[in-house]
Amino acid sequence: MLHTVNKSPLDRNVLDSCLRLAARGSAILLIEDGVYGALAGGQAAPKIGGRMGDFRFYVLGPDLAARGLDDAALVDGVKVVDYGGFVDLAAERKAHQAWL
Amino acid sequence: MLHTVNKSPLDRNVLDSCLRLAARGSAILLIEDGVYGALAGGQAAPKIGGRMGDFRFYVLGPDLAARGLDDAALVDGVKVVDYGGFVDLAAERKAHQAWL
Amino acid sequence: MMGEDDFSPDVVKRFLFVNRKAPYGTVYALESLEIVLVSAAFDQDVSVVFADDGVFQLKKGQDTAGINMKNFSPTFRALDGYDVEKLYVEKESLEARGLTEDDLVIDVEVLSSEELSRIMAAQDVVISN
Amino acid sequence: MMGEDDFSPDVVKRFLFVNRKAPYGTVYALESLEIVLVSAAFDQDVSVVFADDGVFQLKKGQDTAGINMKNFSPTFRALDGYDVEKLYVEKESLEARGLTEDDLVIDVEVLSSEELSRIMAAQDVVISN
Amino acid sequence: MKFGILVNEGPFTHQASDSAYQFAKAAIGKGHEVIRVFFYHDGVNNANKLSEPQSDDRNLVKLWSELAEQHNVDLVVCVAAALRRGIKDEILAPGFRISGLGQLIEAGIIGDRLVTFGD
Amino acid sequence: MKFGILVNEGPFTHQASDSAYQFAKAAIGKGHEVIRVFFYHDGVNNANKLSEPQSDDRNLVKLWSELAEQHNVDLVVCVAAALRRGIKDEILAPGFRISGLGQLIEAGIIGDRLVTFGD
Repeated sequence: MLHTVNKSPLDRNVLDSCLRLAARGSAILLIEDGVYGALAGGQAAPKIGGRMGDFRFYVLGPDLAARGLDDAALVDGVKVVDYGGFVDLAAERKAHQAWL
Repeated sequence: MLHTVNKSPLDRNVLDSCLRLAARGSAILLIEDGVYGALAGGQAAPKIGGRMGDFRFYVLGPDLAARGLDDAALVDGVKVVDYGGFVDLAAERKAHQAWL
Repeated sequence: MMGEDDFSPDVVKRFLFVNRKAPYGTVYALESLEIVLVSAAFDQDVSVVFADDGVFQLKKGQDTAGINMKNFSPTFRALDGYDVEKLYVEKESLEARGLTEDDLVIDVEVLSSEELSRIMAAQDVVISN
Repeated sequence: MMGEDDFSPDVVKRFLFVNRKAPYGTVYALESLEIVLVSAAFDQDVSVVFADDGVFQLKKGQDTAGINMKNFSPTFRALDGYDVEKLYVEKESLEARGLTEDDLVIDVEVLSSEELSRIMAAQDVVISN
Repeated sequence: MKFGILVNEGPFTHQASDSAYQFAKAAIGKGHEVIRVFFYHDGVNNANKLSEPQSDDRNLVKLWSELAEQHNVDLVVCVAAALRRGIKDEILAPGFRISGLGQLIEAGIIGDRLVTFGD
Repeated sequence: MKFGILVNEGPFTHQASDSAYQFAKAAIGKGHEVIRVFFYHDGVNNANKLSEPQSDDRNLVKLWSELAEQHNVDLVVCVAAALRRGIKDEILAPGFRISGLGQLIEAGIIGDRLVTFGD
């Protein structure tokens, strides 16, 4: 399963819900305001860092760049993809769930 | 100052922001999905219960009733008002700030 | 392009509808229920999950007269007649809100996060809002 | 009804604009900035606060080419020319996001929650989104 | 007392417009004056006269129009927000007018209170 | 692979429609087929042809229309959601059609993947 999270973890609790209910082995892609969750210096960093063994984490590059985070340090192990990479993930995984 | 909070504290962090930045003595009125914050049995109850000395808390009755919470136990000290009471609070207080 | 009336699929897919939002503050809960009802006509394998503030959609005793909106909670009781019977509620979400099964307008299966997680992972199409 | 061109108020009120939302994910940040710019023509006492994810609006280095949206962060630099000079950022919000003053596109006054709270309480009109 | 009201969301999707309408009605009922309701962001969608809710649902566009007529409330739709969202004179409901953001600031200056409803 | 896309928000206020459009373009660029984009909730506002963004801003309504024309993408606006929000044939942009929710379920059945964008 591919899960997308599009909300900032400092504004809403939806990243928590995704991490609680997504099955192990899922891919989790942070898009739109969800990309703030990938910041190594942000308060939510441990939430993602602590689950590296359970999920594969991705973050959408164009959304990072738009927010001035192109060069920001990301949580170790989070992989940056573009829209093409988003499409690939959606194609590889059996289904998509948007956490809104 | 009259502050309104219209989001569920279990979904968003906006009640926390209001409680952090509202000045002591302010009135805080929970409306729309914000009324869930007033539930004595909810996880957010201590947030409001712990600040009874700093703020006056109100909750909008029609929004409670719509959500089936008319008879629910509320955090001690939270006062139920109707839309007329909302108007009175807005008139009594110098300004209104919506926490959205 | 086929209209919905002409369409009779041979495939049966597992459709999951995920409700995570409270009613009335936003329209997502109501409009999501409209999708579930329509999906019933397609002979698919439909499941509906209520988690986070979505469990409030099922709270008994809703009375919307004072906010001049339509109380749609009775419609959940119609799901059974549409053969939508796989209704799951997350236990952890109920507990965090001080609710129990007795507070809900319909019979549902209350599952732990872990049990729910397994069901959600087995779906073909997930519609959330 | 007077148009805005004819309106020259005798009163000066304290107007506060509160920015708590991140840019681009929603349009509130951009459209809120449009109000601030217009307010400058009314000779009022204008303050602008950035707190919570609103501090991200001021992040340096925004490049929106990849999402096909307009980068509006340079417009913050125009505020000075409009005599909008009371720009406040909450220290706690910066810290929670791993940001410092050096990360921001404009000079602002960084205040603690408590200091900010006092300024916010002294306003006549508060516009938030 | 003179109230100004700011509505930041459209009808149906968020409760903001409903709450604002109930507030306005209650204020008028208590003898206050609602000098202006300003519609910004998606709030401009409240002025779309093509809106046709189900028969058993409230019709917010119509309710606002009626409030304007009965109580002389000035309903102002922000021109910039409306243009990009496709709310133009040809689909504008009765009682609404399209004008600039200055009308919001003005409402803040001449009114005693500005009350905001949004998402 | 056959993609269906669900768009739950209108243009401008949320990034959902932008993200969905970028996803659709990328999918087509990789040789996939986008069989249908279904617009629900405030997503129906993406079909309002009166939308007129500033000249230096993207025009999502037009971009969707062009995508439909160039790549034969079926753009379907939910009739129930559209009616209450005042999106009707008279203001419907080229390439969009108004139909029932069954079209969303059908997209889920005949497509290989359904990808959702919302708030």
